Amino acid sequence: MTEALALDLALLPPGWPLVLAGLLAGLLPIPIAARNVGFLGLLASLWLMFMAGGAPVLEPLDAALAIAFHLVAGAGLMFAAAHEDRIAIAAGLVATGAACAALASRSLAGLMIWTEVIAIASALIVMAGGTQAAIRAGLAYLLLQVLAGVLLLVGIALGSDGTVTAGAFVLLALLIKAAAPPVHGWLIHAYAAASPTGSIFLSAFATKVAVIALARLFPGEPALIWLGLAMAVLAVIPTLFESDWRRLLTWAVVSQLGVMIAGIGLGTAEALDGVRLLAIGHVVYATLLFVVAGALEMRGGKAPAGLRPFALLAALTIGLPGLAGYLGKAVIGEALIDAGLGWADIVIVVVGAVVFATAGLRPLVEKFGTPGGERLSLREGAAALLLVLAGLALGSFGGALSPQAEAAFHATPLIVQGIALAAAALVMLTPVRRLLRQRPGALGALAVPMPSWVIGAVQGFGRVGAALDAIGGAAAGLIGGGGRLVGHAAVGLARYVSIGGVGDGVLWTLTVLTIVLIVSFG
Amino acid sequence: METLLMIGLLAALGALAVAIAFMDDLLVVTMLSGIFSFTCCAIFVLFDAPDVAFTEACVGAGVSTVLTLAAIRLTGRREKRVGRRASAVGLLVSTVCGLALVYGTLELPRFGDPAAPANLHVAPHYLNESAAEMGIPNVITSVLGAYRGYDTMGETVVVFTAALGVLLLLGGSQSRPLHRGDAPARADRDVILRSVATLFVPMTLFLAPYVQFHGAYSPGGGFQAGAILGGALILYGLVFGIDRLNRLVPERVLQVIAALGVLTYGGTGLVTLALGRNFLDYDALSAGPTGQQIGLTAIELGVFMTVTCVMTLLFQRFASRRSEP
Amino acid sequence: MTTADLMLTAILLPLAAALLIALAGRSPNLREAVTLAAAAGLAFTVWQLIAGFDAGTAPTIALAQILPGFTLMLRAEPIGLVFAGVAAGLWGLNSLYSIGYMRAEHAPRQTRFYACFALALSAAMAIAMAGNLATLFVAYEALTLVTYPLVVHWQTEGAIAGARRYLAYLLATSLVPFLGAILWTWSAAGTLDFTAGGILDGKLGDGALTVLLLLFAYGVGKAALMPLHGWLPAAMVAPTPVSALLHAVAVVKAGVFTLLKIAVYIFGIDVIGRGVGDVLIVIAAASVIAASVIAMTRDDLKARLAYSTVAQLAMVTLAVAIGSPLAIAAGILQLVMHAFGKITLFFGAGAIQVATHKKKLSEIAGIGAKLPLLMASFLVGALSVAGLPPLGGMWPKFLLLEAASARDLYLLIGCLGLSTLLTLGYLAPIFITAVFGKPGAEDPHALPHDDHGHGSGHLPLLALIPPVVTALGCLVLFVAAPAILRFVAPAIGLGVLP
Amino acid sequence: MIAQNAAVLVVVLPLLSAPLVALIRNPAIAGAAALVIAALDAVLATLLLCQTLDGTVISYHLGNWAPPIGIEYRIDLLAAAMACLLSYAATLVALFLPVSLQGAVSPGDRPRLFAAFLLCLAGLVGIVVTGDIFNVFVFLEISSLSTYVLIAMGAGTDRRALTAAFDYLILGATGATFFVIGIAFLYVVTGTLNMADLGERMATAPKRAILVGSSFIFVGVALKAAMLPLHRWMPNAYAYAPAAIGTFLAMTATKVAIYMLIRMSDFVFDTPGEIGRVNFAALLPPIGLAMLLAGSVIAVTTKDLRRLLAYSSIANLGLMLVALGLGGVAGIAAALVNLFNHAIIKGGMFATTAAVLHRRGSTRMEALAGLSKDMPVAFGLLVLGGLALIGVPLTAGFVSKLVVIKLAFDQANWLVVGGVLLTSLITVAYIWRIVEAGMLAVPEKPRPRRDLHPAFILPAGLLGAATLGLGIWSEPMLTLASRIAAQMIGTAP
Amino acid sequence: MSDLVGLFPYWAVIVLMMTGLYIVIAQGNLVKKLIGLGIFQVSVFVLYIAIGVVDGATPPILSPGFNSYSNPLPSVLILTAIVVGVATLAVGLALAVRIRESFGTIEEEDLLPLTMPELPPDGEARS
Repeated sequence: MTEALALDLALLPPGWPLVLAGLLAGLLPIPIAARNVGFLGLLASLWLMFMAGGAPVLEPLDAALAIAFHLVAGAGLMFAAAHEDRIAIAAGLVATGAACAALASRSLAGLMIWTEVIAIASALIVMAGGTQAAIRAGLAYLLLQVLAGVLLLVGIALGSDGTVTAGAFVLLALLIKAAAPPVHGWLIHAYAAASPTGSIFLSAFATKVAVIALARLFPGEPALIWLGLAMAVLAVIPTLFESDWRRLLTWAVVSQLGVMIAGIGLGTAEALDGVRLLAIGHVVYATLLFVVAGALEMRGGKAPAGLRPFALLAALTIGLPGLAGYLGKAVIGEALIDAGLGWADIVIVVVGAVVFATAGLRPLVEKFGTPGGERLSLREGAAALLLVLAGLALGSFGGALSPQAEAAFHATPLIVQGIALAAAALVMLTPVRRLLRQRPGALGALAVPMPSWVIGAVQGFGRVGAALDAIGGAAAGLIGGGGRLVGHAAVGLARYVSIGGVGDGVLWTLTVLTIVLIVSFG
Repeated sequence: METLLMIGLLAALGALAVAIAFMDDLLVVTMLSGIFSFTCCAIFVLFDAPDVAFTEACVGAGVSTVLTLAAIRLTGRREKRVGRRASAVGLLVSTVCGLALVYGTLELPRFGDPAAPANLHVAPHYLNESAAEMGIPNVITSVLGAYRGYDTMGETVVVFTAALGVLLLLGGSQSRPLHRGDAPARADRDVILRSVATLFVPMTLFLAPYVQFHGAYSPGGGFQAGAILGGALILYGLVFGIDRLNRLVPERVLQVIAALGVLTYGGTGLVTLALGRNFLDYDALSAGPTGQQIGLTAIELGVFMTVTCVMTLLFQRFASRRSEP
Repeated sequence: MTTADLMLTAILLPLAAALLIALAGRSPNLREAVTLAAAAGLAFTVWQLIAGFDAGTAPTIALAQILPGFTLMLRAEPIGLVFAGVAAGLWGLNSLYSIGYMRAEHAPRQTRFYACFALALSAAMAIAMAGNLATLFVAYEALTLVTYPLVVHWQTEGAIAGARRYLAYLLATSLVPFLGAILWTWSAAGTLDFTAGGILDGKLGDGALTVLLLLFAYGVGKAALMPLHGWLPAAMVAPTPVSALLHAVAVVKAGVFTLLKIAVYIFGIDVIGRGVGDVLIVIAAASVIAASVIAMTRDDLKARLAYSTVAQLAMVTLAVAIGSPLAIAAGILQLVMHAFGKITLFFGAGAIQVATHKKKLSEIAGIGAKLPLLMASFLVGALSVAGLPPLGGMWPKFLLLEAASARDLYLLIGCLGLSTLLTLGYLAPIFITAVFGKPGAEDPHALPHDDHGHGSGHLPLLALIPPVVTALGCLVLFVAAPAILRFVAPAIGLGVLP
Repeated sequence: MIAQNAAVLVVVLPLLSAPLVALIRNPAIAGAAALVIAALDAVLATLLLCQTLDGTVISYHLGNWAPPIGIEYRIDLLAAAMACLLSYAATLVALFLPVSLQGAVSPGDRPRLFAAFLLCLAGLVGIVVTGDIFNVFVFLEISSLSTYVLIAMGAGTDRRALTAAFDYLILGATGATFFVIGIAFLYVVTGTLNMADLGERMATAPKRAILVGSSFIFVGVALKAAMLPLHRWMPNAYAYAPAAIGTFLAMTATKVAIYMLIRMSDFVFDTPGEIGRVNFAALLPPIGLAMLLAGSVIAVTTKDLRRLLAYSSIANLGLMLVALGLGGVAGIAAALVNLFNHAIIKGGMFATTAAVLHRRGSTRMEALAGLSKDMPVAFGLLVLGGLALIGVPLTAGFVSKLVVIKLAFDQANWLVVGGVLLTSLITVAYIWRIVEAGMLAVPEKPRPRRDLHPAFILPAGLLGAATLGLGIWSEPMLTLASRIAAQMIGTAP
Repeated sequence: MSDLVGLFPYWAVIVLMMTGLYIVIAQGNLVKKLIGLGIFQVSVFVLYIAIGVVDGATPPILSPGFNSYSNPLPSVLILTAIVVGVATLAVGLALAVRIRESFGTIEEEDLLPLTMPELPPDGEARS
């Protein structure tokens, strides 16, 4: 493994211009320069990856994902630049680059390295939210991701003697990173706590890389089907009741990740390609949704002119056939049917429809009621447009990426999807939706309070430390006190023998003589 | 008879020592210690050591006592008696130690045993050969001046060192000359004393050279003669006043002569060295016993000079010191 | 120059520099120029040594014989050269930083400061190139003594007490257990020379060897193995460049380096690996965790970093105790990586102090905005220390995990994992508070910045460049680690690397 | 001629010059004379060392009377080396003796003081070179008497010098008398005073008398060697004597007593390391360890630098005794290495202290404040000596400790190993009081930079250099010591 | 009985020694101590001379008609020792005088508190 890693390191990973650009952007004191550096980095990265002979490194689907990452980054950059969010820009660029590198990495070690970088960058993005909650969530995010990284590292280390445990460690690590329950809480809290800009970047990279890694390492792991489905269902329920759009979106993200994991669990070639396609699509539409939601949030909930069309497009991108979100889900569904798990197909379709309804349609209906927000800036518009176009492109040409994609354009999935979407629209566009009463932080209990736990753990260790310290202090005091006591006694004794009148000196002399005499006689 | 005398004298010594221990008047103590010394002299005579008895009489009983008295004048006569914690322990330890030593003596050769190793190994050489080698009858003088002449030189230096020390401590910048009139009670007003002293001092002046030069034949020698002459000068000082003694033999003169005494002794050695022989090898001076006798005479002279002057000097330093702080 | 000449140069150059510095005391510029020149010269010399190193022809230089069998001699070998390289390389940076720091703080007694610094480097070089335990001991003691004036630099009451503690711990451990262990070794093996494969195998029973190893582990007080770590936090009374020196360049590093040398060349890696080091494994692992959790309780930045050092360097001890080539390799890398990481952190803490006059975690909320580059460096350093990729710090952690798994020490694996998290647990808050914290939010008593006068926010360039460079170093080392491994592999019997 | 008679001249030269020096009125001339004489004596001693280096034992018959009839000077390598130590110490001290007396002793008294100094030297050398046990006593008295007086001369700066001298006088006289009593007991059963002869004849002598005699001698010498608990005279003597005299005593007085111990155990009696038929050697390590501890512990609490150094000397004497007690060639060699090295180290420190006293008028700890600023050289020398006392490598002190510990290790004497190692720590504590007092304490008022008076530079510097030099290049000292030890064991009956 | 007589001088000497030392130990007055020391030393003289005695012999002054002499060597040694004793006494007394002048007392009890090592230096030169 050391050897493989060494080899990995010998080549510059794809995406390095982005990492560099990110670092520069973070440190350059001028905001404009930071942004432009970011764009330059994006272009350079793309050029290096696809036009300078770097392409063969990536399979088509991975390449598409990489491009999607770049697009997301570009969109995020535009959006972020509009809001002068430098740390988010820098960290986002780094994360993008790392995500590309992770995709290109052929070794577990390489994967581990780049996921760590993504994790660190993402944690920074979360914390850049600036609120107390963001910082706590960010710290929890960091520690959990690092925990996952450590598990991965342990897995790799154990892997050197080829035991089964090694695999378990790696799987566990990747599941944490993919926000599988019961450790999905970090994602909910982190994304929600991040700034709007931050959440744009966050939604794209970390989990997708984990999913891709799972797809590569654990295809056909049956347990994952169940896990994935449970995740999808469990996470979609809160979307029905959550009123905070971005928080709602985070639940939707988890839900969609569940779908992907289920696909990985199935493990057929069709399913895996579906997972990849869904990942690509999800990157696009989730980001788009976050852009829209972010833009709205930035204006305090007052809708600016020109945002509503984007919201509509975003909603459609989630599931409308021909747009980004549909393709992957459909292919996975077909694969499920092929594997005789038709009921599971129903589940994912329903979940998808619910997401479409709750994340896309309902906000469209309800959130744009208060106009008067500041006009949508050119950059925000450009960001959204870029993503919309990306979704369109993927939906249109996505089929070319994989031979399995054709399955999505069979009648069955189209019909099923159509019915589902229609039903969703029906519910959401009519007052029926009012039956689902919404409030912020609804069903929060489902979003396991991870940050509190993590912070609690940290504080707990701190308390242990304080206790240890106290014990050490007490021990040192005791030893010191004892030492002083012995010292004083020794000094006293020595002084008694050493200091005094000459008469005593002679007495000592005589005593010594007596002792010596008696000893020598004896 | 001798045995009984010995036992009696030794017992007297013990009694005196105990008495000294329990007296708190230092003047009395000093006098007792003088008596103690004299008793010792008697024992030494009894033990066939007239030379030692002679010296002890001059030095131990005489000079020491006078010096102590002179010192007591300066330090106070009464001892402050305080119950000392150490005394009980001291008594205990002394007793135990004494008993241990008594045990240790049990295997010693008996007193007066002619077959004791000490009497068989080196001493016979002195007794048997010194007549031929030295040509003088007093073996003690032979041993002192020739066989162990180097020890004696060391001894002379010790005496000189004492003088040097007392000069450093009480002389030079540390001297506290007597004010006019506060000299110690002058005894020269006492007619009897003065008369006796007038008689004694010249007599001792004659006695000293006799002891000096007759040392080869009878008990005596440089030490004794020096002590006698020194004692005479001290007596002179005691009776006629320290000022007159100081004028008679100024400190500087005494110091020079004392130094010269040491140098005479050492010089003899150096001369023998220069003559190509070992240090203090009197054979270098002349062949046979003559050389030895020349050497002995020279070194005895040196001893005499040093001892006389040092004894006087010591007394001078104590006696001519102002007592009040 | 021959290798022998180079070795002597490496030791004598800083020594001569110390002399010149003392002579140039009147002119600060000249004095500091001498320091920098010497640092450059030393770095070049050590680089020459490393580049030209050839195990086959490495000479032995006998210097003096203190007792028959207790000789002073030098011999270059890979582990020592790595240590020398780190120390020599970081000296220059530390000097640059010192200039920035000390001038900004208007510190007194700077001549003594620079001279002692040079002396410390000379001692460190001698430690690195020691050819036997005797030489190593001598240089080790010298290092303790010449760093004392550095620690006590401010000469305040606190500084005196701290320095006293520093000295007491280091001298006490070195004069009793360390010297005792050396003599025991000498008595048992009849030699003190560093020999490949060790000199003790078969000379003492495993029980005795275990005791001896513990004597060494605690005797080398500089390694700060708990519970004899107290000197390290106490020594934080020193000026920050000195703390950086203590932790990163010379003192603690010298300690763990000594342990490495003893493990490799006195005990023999295999000997330790067969069970002799097991007790030490437990102690070292406990030390790692305990020091980490205590670090979390420290508000003073430097104290926090000090406990961090205790924890991180216990890992080297741990590596020694595991006793396999892989573990030793991990130890060596940890020595290098921690050097760069921790010096970055200390530079950071010192720079914060220079710029804002703040020393405590509870005071630094929000200062990061003014010092982006510094905080970025700090972050990199922290992550490297924690062992996250793609920073050098990952390598030793990883190799340790591998070594532990090879010996089926699962509990240890858990400890190591936990330690990474704990490391972040105590280091991340510094960065987070500084960058994301709201001034005054956490400490209601914090004063507005302007009250702190001239220092606020201004950071001399000389205090900024070094941390940036070392942070980059952490990155570079991630890539360069295999090269280091290849360099030391023959010495420790590590399998072939590409 | 001088070469043949060097054996006796080395004693006689200072002995006979002393009266002359005492007569000189001009203190400057007297001081110079004392220096010249000490230096000449050093030349003579060196001559002796050269003559004995090949293993020759010089037997010089005083008065040309063959032993045991007459007194013999018997100079083996040990005696010659000791004579060198003594005379070189005297020379170095004589260099700054006049300067250090400024303000303490009035000029008029100084010539006599120089004379006493020479007598002290002569007495000590006399003890060392003689082969006759009673002659030892005579010269012991010469040196002791002059020492009492020299110590009392410190009264100019501290009146406690007087009581210190008096205490030493009582104890010293008691010890010397013990020695004479011991001689009596030995003489009564052997009939001889020549040490070599005595050794031979003791084999057939009654045992109990030998026991009593050797016990007395042992205790008498132990008193002079400041062996615990008979050390009470020593700190006061060193601390209150004029600084230069303290230096000389620290370098020589107790060393000579240790020499006597070695000599008695070798020359007179059966086995090296044993005195009489009793294995006193067994007593030495515990006594030595107790001294190490007690000396160091008190040194930590003292408030005066010279007193501190004196207590430290007790600790170091303890180390020598420990080494001696370990026995054998190696033990004696180790003791000798310690003896010489300690003389050098402590001499350097005392000389530097004298220089400090000369400038500051006090050696109390608080008087040292600011020393590193205004007397950097002196401070450096003090620290160097201190490090040597601790046993820091590259100093002579390290070699000293190392030989002892190594020996104890080889003999698996863990008590000694532990004790010696542990006391190093206490040493650190008291040495660091000096460092902190000199470097860190803030003086009440800044002083101008005035370093050592030139007179001190050579002696303090030389001793400092030797401290370092013998720490790095210890071979000559080790060779010398082991040669001496081998010779002693070889000549033992 | 002969043993008793034959050893009696030694025992007497021992008693003297111990008495002398006891005075030094137990008596606080410095002059008294010196006197005690003197007794101690004199006891040694007696010891030596007793060693040299030979039954029925005469003092070692050679003269015709006698052929048994006592041992001369102890006498010689003691001559030396006596001188040493007086020298020591003289220096001791001089010291006692100076102590009395400096401290105002020569009693050990009174001197101890005045000579504690902790006290600051009190030089005569300055006072």
